[in-house]
This record gives sequence, structure tokens and C-alpha cells, in this order.
Amino acid sequence: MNVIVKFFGQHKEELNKSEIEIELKDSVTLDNLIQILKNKEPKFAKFDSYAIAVNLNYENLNYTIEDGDEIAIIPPVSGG
Amino acid sequence: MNVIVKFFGQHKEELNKSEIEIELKDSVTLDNLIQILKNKEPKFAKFDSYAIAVNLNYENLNYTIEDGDEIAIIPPVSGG
Amino acid sequence: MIKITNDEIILDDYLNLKINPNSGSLLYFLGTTRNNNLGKKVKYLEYETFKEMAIAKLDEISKYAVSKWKLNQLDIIHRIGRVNIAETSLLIIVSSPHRKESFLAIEYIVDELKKIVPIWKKEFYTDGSAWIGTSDNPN
Amino acid sequence: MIKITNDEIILDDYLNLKINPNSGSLLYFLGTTRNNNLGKKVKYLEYETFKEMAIAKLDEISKYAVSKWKLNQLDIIHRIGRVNIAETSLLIIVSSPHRKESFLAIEYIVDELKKIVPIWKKEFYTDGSAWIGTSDNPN
Repeated sequence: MNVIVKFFGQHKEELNKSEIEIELKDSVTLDNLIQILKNKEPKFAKFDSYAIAVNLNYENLNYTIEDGDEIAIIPPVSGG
Repeated sequence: MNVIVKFFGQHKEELNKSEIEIELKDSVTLDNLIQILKNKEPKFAKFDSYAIAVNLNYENLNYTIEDGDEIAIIPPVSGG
Repeated sequence: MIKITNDEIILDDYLNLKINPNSGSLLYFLGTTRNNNLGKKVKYLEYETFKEMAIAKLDEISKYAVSKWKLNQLDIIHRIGRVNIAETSLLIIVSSPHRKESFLAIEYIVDELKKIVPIWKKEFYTDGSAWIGTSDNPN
Repeated sequence: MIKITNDEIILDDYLNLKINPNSGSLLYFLGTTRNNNLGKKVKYLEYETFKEMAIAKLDEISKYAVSKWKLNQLDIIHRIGRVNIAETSLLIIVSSPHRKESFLAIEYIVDELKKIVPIWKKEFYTDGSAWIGTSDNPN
């Protein structure tokens, strides 16, 4: 299956892209996805602090990605 | 000397006056004044909770009244 | 600005035309008249004050708060006389570099105002009235 | 009301025309842009958001606060895009029967907003810019 991974703020700026599409096997966790991202986007490997949201909700690294999930890498927020 | 004692809120309403003038000897404390007020105004004796201000500042009962002092009996405040 | 007034308090009249560029927080607190208190239906309120002393005490409170929390702005406006339901009896405006100080200041000011500033509230009900703050009618 | 907008936030546009007769407390909190942060001179800010998620998170925060503190009113308006010095990036309006709940609610909302709502701030200085919230630039 294919998933879209969205980037924001500093990540978007440094990667110079707001999203990428990645092809995944079944039963891939967010933890696995992070490894794939690090290989695919070397700059991503240096980002040290972010949360991950799936379908607008924060999820743990052991979350198993499902077809159609919208994944967002959330750098430290600073609204207000 | 003569001092003016001011009343407010519930006190003013129940005594039906906003101030009284009292003749005092020298070296009279606020504590003494309260006793004089209780004799002079029987209704005053039943007021159970108030502070006393002299010249716009709260003072203790052992304050010695001076000529020209402006004395105010302050019922529990309820602004806001 | 410290003000005790018989006039209706309309927030619009007190809005900051220019926000302080060194402020990160601007807080407007309005104390408004509820149609009920302690289970009784309130028709309206009347506030009385010992104005000279109230101004002096508000000034003391204000100076302390501005100095303690390094406020960029502090205004306290209290209405007296008759105040109808849903009207404003108290308006406090605070601004400071960070929000924490604005909140601490405004809570301190209201608490202190309710303790030491000679202003008295009388509630008028459908069946009578009561001075608030006495032992019979705690605020 | 929950709103994320590119438009300038003018308090005047959000003032209560009618105050709730069951409210004793009405609070307007404005987060405004300071001309300095962590010792640096700030020229202006830019906010970015993941809007769909930000709205969802603000909605969660809002529902919790209204229910926990029994608020009569809660509005949260956040501006995004470029925000100049002394302009408002955040407006929160809260009303409740007693003031304590208004204060608790608004402090909770700002704290929570700064933790979980996907909005990012970039500060522009005379000599460069920085994203706030990263380990290099704690908020």
C-alpha cells in the first residue's frame, strides 16, 4: 500500500517538501516508517524531536499503519 | 476633642445615619470608642464584624485617637 | 487608571487602541451581575462605597501589583450605584510581557479588592434585599 | 467558536453584544506579538498550521474545558500567517458563573494549546529567523 507522509514547519523547510509518498508492505509500524524515512531522506535522520499523528490523532511508534492512513510528522508545536 | 465616626452599608442603613459626632477625652483608643458607640447607639452593639479605618487606613483597636482623625466603621466589604 | 464610577462600564470604551509592543499578554476581566446568588433570584444590585478610601486602597493594590509583576498596564474600574443583571460592576485590564504575570496579577487584585476595598454590595430579590459580606450572607 | 484565520484579530469584532445573565465572569485573553524574545529583537512572526488537525485538537480542548468548568461561553481564535509586532495571535473568550472557573479554564486552554495543537511559530529577526519550539529554540 501507499501512504502519504506530511511535513510541517522546520521539517518542511529543511526537507524542502510538504509531503512524500511511500510504498509500504502490510503490518508496518510507525517505528518502521521512521527508519524508512531516515533512509529515504537523510536530512530527516537529524530531526530529534517530533510527534506522529495518524488521521489527526497522535499515535505511538508501535501503531500499525493501515491502508488509507494520513500520517503527519509533528515538530514541537509553538502556537499561542 | 470631637471626632466624626462614619457608617456605611448595612450599618448606615440600620442606624439610619451616615455619621455621628462624639466628644472624646484625650488618649482614647479605638477600643474605648467602640464601647462609647455601643452605649450611644444600642443597635451598634449587635454589629458583630467590622474593621475600623482612621484617615483611610485600617487600624488596630489599640490605636490612640488624635485630634482631627477621620474614623470609619467598615462592615465586611463585598465589592467585585 | 483607577476609577470608581456611577456610569455603566462599556468595554468598548476601554479597549486598547494601541497594544504595547513589549506585551505578550493582554487580559480584560469583567465581573458581571448574575441573575442568581446562593439559590436566590437576583433582580439587581446596588453598590455603595467609601470612595476616598476605596481609591486609596485600589491605588495601593495597583502599585504593588505593577511593581511585583512588572506590568506594562493596569486599569481598575469599579461601578457603584444600581447595577442591573448582565451589566459590568468591575473591569480590570492588565498587560505584561508574559501571560503568567497577567493572570497572577489579576487574581491577586480581585482577591485583595474583595478583602480590603470599602465597597459594599446589596442584592435585591423579588422578595426583599440583603447586604452581602455579612456573616448572614457570605459573599 | 473555534477559528483559525489569516485575518487580523480585532477584539472589537468579538465583543459580547449581550452578556450572559448567568455569568459573573467574562474574560478576554489576547496573546500579542512582542518585539523581543530570549534577548533577540523580533521584527515579526509567521505562524504555520496543520489546520484540519489544529481545529480537531482545539475542539477537543474546548469540549473538555466547557464540560469541566461548566463554562457559559468559550471562543478560541488563532491567527496564522504573518503577524506583526503588537498584533494579536491568539484570542480566548471565556465566561462562567464565577471567576475561578474562567481563570482555570483559560490557563488550561493556553497550556494545552502550546502542547498539542499543531501550530508553529517562526520568529524573524533583523539578522535571520528561527522556528520556535525546537530544542535549539525552546518556547
